[in-house]
Amino acid sequence: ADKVRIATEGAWAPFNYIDENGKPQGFDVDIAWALCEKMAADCEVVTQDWDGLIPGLKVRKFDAIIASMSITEERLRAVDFSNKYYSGGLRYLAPKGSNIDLNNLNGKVIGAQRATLAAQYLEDNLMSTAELKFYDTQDNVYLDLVAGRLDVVLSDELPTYDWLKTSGNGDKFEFKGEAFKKEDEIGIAVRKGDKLKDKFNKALDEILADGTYAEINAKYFPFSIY
Amino acid sequence: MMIDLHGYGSQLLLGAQVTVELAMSSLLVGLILGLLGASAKLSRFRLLQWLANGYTTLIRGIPELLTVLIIYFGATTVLMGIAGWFGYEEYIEIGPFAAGVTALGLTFGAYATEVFRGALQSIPKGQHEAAIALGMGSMRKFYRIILPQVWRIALPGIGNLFLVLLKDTALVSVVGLDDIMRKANIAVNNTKEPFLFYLAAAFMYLALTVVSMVVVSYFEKRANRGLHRG
Amino acid sequence: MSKAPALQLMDIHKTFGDHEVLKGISLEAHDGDVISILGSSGSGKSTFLRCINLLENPTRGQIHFNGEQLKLQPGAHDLEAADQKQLTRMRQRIGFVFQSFNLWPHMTILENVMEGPLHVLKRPKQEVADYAEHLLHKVGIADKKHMYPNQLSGGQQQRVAIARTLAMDPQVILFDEPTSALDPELVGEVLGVMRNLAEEGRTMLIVTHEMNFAREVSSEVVFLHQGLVEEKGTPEKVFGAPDSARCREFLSSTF
Amino acid sequence: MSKAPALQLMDIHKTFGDHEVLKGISLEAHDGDVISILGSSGSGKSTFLRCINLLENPTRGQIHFNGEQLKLQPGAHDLEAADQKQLTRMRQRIGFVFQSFNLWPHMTILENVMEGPLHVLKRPKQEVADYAEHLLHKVGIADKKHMYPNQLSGGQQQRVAIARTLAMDPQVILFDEPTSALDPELVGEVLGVMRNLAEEGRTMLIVTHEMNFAREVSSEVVFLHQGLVEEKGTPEKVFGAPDSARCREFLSSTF
Amino acid sequence: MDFSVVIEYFPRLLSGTWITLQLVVLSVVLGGIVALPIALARVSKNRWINSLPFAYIFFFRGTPLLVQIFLVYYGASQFEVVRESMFWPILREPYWCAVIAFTLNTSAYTAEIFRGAIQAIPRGEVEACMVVGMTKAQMYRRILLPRAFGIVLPAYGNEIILMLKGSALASTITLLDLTGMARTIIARTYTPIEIFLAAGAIYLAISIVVIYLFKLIEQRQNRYLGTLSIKVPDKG
Ligand SMILES: Nc1ncnc2c1ncn2[C@@H]1O[C@H](COP(=O)(O)OP(=O)(O)OP(=O)(O)O)[C@@H](O)[C@H]1O
Ligand SMILES: Nc1ncnc2c1ncn2[C@@H]1O[C@H](COP(=O)(O)OP(=O)(O)OP(=O)(O)O)[C@@H](O)[C@H]1O
Ligand SMILES: [Mg+2]
Ligand SMILES: [Mg+2]
Repeated sequence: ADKVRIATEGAWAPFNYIDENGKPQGFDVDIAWALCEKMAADCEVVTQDWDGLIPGLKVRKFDAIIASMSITEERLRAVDFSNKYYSGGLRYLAPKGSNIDLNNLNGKVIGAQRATLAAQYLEDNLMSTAELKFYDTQDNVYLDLVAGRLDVVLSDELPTYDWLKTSGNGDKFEFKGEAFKKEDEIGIAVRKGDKLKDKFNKALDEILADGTYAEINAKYFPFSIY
Repeated sequence: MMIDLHGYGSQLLLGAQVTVELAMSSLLVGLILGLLGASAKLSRFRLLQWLANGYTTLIRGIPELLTVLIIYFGATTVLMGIAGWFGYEEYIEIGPFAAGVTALGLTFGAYATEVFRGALQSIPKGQHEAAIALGMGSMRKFYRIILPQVWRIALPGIGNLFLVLLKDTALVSVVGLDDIMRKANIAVNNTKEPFLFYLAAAFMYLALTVVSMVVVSYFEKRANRGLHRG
Repeated sequence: MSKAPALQLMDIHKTFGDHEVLKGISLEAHDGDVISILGSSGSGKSTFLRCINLLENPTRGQIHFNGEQLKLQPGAHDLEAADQKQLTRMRQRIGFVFQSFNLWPHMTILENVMEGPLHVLKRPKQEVADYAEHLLHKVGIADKKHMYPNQLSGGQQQRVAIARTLAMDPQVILFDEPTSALDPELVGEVLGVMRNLAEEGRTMLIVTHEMNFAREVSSEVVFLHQGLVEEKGTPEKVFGAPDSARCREFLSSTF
Repeated sequence: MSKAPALQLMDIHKTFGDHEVLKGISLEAHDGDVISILGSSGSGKSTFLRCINLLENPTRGQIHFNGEQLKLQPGAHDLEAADQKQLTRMRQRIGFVFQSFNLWPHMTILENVMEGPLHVLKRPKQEVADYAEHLLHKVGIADKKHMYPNQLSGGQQQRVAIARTLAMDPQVILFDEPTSALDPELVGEVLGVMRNLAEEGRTMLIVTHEMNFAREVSSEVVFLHQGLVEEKGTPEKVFGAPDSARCREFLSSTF
Repeated sequence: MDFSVVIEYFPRLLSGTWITLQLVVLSVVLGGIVALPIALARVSKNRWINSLPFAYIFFFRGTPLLVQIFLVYYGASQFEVVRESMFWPILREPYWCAVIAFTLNTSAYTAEIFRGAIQAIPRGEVEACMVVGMTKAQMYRRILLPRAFGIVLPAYGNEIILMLKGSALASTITLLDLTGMARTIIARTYTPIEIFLAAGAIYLAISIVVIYLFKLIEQRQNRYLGTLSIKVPDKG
């Protein structure tokens, strides 16, 4: 079988995280293994810091990224993407009861993970008015929110949903406003022109059709995220 | 009393093993580079002197973190570019470990170059001449007479550099090598107890430092046998 | 034709920068000769001795060892060895004892003495060890053999250095002021050892300031002055009735 | 009652580890006395001198300065000053000239000399500067006042050190072999300065190996041997007809 | 490789450089101030006084700066008491956290350098102070410290360069220093090699300026003073 190295980040629960045995786990990882099975490929899942993912792919440190990466125009200039394997949206998060007017974030300290869709959105829209802080991992964003260094966090809705549910902070923080950028589609990144893309698409169709996908989805979310 | 590490204790120990492996491998690479660098600086050939000076200035002027990042992201591209000229198109793996060893070895080598150069220069000329007068060739003279003495003089300096190296290994966690530091990060992200795990990491580095100091002083004692009257 | 001289130096010149230290010195040593080289400080004695086995490259001149000419070629400033192998071979047969001993501090006394025959001449270990012990006995420091050089007095160190040279079984031994780094009390020890070597019939060239010693052991005495041989002859002649006024002056000032 | 001696040392003992260097030395110096302390190397001369102003803590004994007893209390190994203020005050009145000068290299000559009176005694700046110039004249190096110690020869440095000591107007000056770190040619300069001080009637204790100097300037000579005063008296007596055989031996070997 | 991105983003790299310079200057100055009392306590012969600075120096020299910066930034803020204390307005800022971590770190190294310098002063010069009747305080103020500052220069120059390089770790706690800025740019442009090389060149240039400045000062200093070298272990 072909050898395929798949990179994930490992700090984006519940999509990808590292358990106490040092093994990557999560929705992305489950999907990766399911796809590999369908492709009959010999896979290896490795972890890599977020902002090193695309550079690493380009220099062939691995062949694919399954790390909840949104398909964006900027990224499409550097890599190719498979069809989406789930979709998400961005949503603001803030302490419960805090007085946040999403239409006027002037002077607020807003955190996001470096090199994400959220970071890019903030840079494009709020660069001049709010104070922006970018982190190496999403977990560090949460740490600083809890620590009180951030007024608002912008991040993907789904992992944050999970964080609110599982981290024990659900009573102190809440979403603000509705999710936006709902057209956000998450895909598998491969090198430009790599035929791996078609193989992933085919395998994706298969797991969607045979219920494997639904099974994995149910493990993490009580609603469909496709 | 045992501090509760939430089950991450064994992960941290695994990280320590990686840290030690990384440090030892980098030490080996660095020692070789250091000896080569020092020899180049003291050689009669301008080009070699110039190369060695460039190497030490460059490495010592750039943050170690940056060196690690450049090697990690850059080395593969460069290597594959070179391999491409020879018609080799396969992927060349520079994993975090190899990148770490390369970056830290380069750094160590630059500083070790200076230590070795000082040591080489401090060997009295008479020591060389005594070997030459006995009819030794320059290779034999180097490794029978000069190197053992250089080693003794350079040891304290090299020992210090090793302690520095040990701490620099933490930087490799940034490119995803599972050393102490990255294991601590993972534990922090899953347990939300940064203070506990970073402090635990700090103490593991301290422990490694103490062990290294003991080993270095043992080597120093051995190397200094017979060098004092008594 | 008679046997060629063990060592024949012909017209040796040496210039440092634009300071001409040796201006053409010739000298012959036959087997069994003990030649003392005298001269005031800076007259070029050390330089001459060091030119013999190319510790210093001469600027001009020829060196013959047992009739075989050492091949030299012009280098940047001086003549250089043209055949490194030949030079190495020759150096193994010509011993050199330094003013400052130059023992290797990381080796014991015994290791210092064994290093050459064992690793350069590649003689069998047992044989070398036995011979080294014998030599250390001869110079009177067999009991110190497992000590390190820095644990010995200067006189003892110099005796080890002589043993180290003898261990190579050299045909000729060059001594460059072997006693002048020593305290007066220790000089005697080393001169004693050298006197024995002279009596054994060793071929030796000795740069020294010990006039009594030179008079006693030499078969020939050479007096250097300003880079030239100013006076030369038997000790009786040179010490008794030197031709040169300079030499007379030098001798009178040192006695 | 007559005036108390300027300096009175009583039964001074000093032990390093288990090596008893001083075994009970007593000595009195009255105003105007010039006492030379002789003894072979290692006899404890420096140690004794250093015990006087507590550069070294004595193990036993008493120190009186102008009749006032220096307060000492038992410490871990030795006696320590019980009253730091008293010690400091006493040190300001007792000068010390070291074998190795110990000038402060980051200050000019003038600054070295002015430091004590200006910052310790807190005298007015102009007065101090004038006096310093005067002293530098006296020791013959006024022209070097803006240079740094490392730019001076050893003899010059020692003369600065003496000026620095004089600047404090000490009642007693202790000298520990002030000339033995100097080249023979430079010794004379410094002895000349010291001879002038003796003629001025300064009270001085001098450890020295310069026998002629000691004989000439001393009012009393003390010979130490194995941590005890072996001989003591006028220079005529000690140099002319010493009672002790050891002292005789020592003197004969050094002349 | 495409170096047009370097030109395009050069202004942002420069603004990162400005932050880097601020961090280094602040922590070196503060570190020097903190180091002095630590060094003085460290040379004390009293066990009770010198053991605390010993532990301080040992901890900060024995652990990676990366750990220290994380401990200050993420570690301290874990605790409610810290977040409710008067220090929070400072501790919540990554800028000040970096300054604090760097200051603590460099002060440990600098203290060790000062200690080495004080102990390198020949015993005789100290005795010369004692015999003119200086008190301890006078001795330190007038002779030992001024003397130590002269001796310390070369080692101190090294320490500043090491701090400059160490400051790259500020990028791990959201600061947009030179390295942080480079990483942020790369997150957009995916041109790691070009941007990192540009950042490396800027660091190198700063190092060279610092080295040159110290050479100059040293030459002036040592024109009159004999050079004394001190033995201080290198840093990490
Ligand atoms: N490597 C060198 N470079 C330049 N000049 C040198 C060198 N070696 C020796 N000289 C000069 O050559 C001259 C002769 O030196 P040499 O050491 O041969 O004298 P010497 O007769 O051995 O004197 P001494 O009795 O003091 O040992 C001296 O003027 C010395 O300064
Ligand atoms: N700090 C010390 N620790 C241990 N032993 C010491 C110390 N200082 C001096 N000694 C020992 O005390 C003895 C006397 O030393 P001291 O310096 O007083 O002799 P000295 O008479 O001044 O000799 P010299 O003429 O050589 O200066 C010597 O045996 C010396 O080794
Ligand atoms: Mg000579
Ligand atoms: Mg003495």
